Amino acid sequence: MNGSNRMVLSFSSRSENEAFARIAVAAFVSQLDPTVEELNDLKTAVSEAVTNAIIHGYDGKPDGMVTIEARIEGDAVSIIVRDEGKGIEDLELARQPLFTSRPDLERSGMGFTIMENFMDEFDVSSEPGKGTEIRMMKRIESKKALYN
Amino acid sequence: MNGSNRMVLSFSSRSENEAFARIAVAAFVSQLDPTVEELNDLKTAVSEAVTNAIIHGYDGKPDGMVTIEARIEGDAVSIIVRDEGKGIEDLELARQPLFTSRPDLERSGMGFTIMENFMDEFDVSSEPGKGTEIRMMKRIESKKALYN
Amino acid sequence: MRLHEEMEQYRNVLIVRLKGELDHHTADGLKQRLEDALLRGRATHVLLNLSGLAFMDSSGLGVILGRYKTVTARGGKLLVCGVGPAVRRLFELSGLLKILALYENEHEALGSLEVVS
Amino acid sequence: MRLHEEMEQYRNVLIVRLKGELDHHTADGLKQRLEDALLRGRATHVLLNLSGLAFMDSSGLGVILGRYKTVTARGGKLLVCGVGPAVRRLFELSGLLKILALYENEHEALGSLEVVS
Ligand SMILES: Nc1ncnc2c1ncn2[C@@H]1O[C@H](COP(=O)(O)OP(=O)(O)O)[C@@H](O)[C@H]1O
Ligand SMILES: Nc1ncnc2c1ncn2[C@@H]1O[C@H](COP(=O)(O)OP(=O)(O)O)[C@@H](O)[C@H]1O
Repeated sequence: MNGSNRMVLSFSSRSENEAFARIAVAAFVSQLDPTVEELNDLKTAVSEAVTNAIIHGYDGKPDGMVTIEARIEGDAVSIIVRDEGKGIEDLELARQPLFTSRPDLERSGMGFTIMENFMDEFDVSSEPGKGTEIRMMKRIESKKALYN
Repeated sequence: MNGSNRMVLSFSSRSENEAFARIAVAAFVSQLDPTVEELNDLKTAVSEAVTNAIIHGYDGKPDGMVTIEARIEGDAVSIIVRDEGKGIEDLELARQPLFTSRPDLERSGMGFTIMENFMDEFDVSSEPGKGTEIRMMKRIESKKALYN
Repeated sequence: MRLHEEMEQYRNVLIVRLKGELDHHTADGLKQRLEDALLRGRATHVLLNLSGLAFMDSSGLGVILGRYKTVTARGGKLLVCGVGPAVRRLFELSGLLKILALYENEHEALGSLEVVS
Repeated sequence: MRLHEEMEQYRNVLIVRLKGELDHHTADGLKQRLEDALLRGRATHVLLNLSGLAFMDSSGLGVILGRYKTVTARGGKLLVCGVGPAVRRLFELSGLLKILALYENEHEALGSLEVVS
């Protein structure tokens, strides 16, 4: 593969799109021939970021748009998940393990911790009233020759 | 489901993304619980449109972007496939069954005919030098209650 | 793939076998169905069999922790079996591993209760 | 899922069993491998078994028509078996149904050749 392979996916902030987002990212990354574990890590991190955009960014309202950008360069997958939702006031607090602003929804407060642990690089930026952007990167070790 | 569910997907004009595009559209539409045949019709039509954008629109160059827009409204799936490639000079000729400008690539000239036959609505618009847009719609008959 | 569950009452234990994907979209329905079953039935303990889960994220941690609270508040135990490596890692990260009673399979989990009660 | 094929020479017939998805991305490689096998081997006829195909679009029609031309130009026959309803519809739409020799399975296809040659 010469050059990079890129995709941008935007979809309505509906919970039924969480599974769709995972499948789409997994299908895009499958060209690197990741292991089952690597694929599961990626799907979990994407699921956390997309769920956060839907629940927290858009407060469960279905008319927002969530955007995923993915890029494959060599053996590295970069993923950005972005919303134009309400943003995060205190990023340091939000990133604490077990912190959640929505215990009423039985959130575990583990989303950011999981993204950080399951990916090789992780960063959040957010502007209250404007939205939130998650940037993550993971190296896929098991790059084998493609069949075709 | 109240209101419509929407997605927009753009990706590099690389042939390895043809399968990715089919999987993404199938995963998005799966919430309508289509039959295997309906899903196959959709995947085939999307595959034809995306392949055309890659081969003809961008002449096989991998640095263009192909965009798919899909919307679910009730039991109808609308799909737009768009490229900013070289466009089509003679649309009437291009839509003839068995017409292909690339017999050297063993193209069958059946892409447009298949899209027209496999979908309920189909339309092409194109501007030479600007790009091509395919608009298609299909009703999914087998809409059953969602599990969750 | 969505989430399905199979529930079975065995003595005073509600056995719940999950199949499919447990995420935010499917977690809400599961929570409701579990709470309903606990209210209606006469189960003291709950045994969650996760061996059929193809995917789980932190929304699953939330549902499990929530049921842990309901069940222990009523004097029962929440037992979990069929935990694969991916879910185990989520339990570890979140500290749930320390409070949950994990077993290999349903047989071992049910056996542990017979000794206790 | 990508495309794989299994090739087997049976008398003067090259049997090709396709598995996976036949689209533009996988068609180019298949074309090369089939042409190579035809050049190297001593097969007169080609039997394509499509029963393992999970997906095919018009790029598949192109490869099949191309091989039909190569094989008939050399005086051989192109036989096809294991055609599901989806692929059959593509053959119908394109007119390939009229020129291809379709059979239920490999046995019937090979049997038809024994009568002829
Ligand atoms: N996209 C977002 N938009 C607004 N707030 C967010 C977003 N993502 C996370 N947050 C805030 O950060 C907190 C911690 O997030 P996380 O670790 O994923 O836990 P949880 O989702 O379980 O609450 C959330 O409770 C929420 O207040
Ligand atoms: N996206 C596109 N951009 C430019 N030309 C196109 C595009 N799609 C189709 N065409 C033109 O229309 C012709 C017919 O297309 P189609 O019926 O799909 O057959 P095939 O792809 O097998 O050539 C193509 O050969 C090409 O000349």
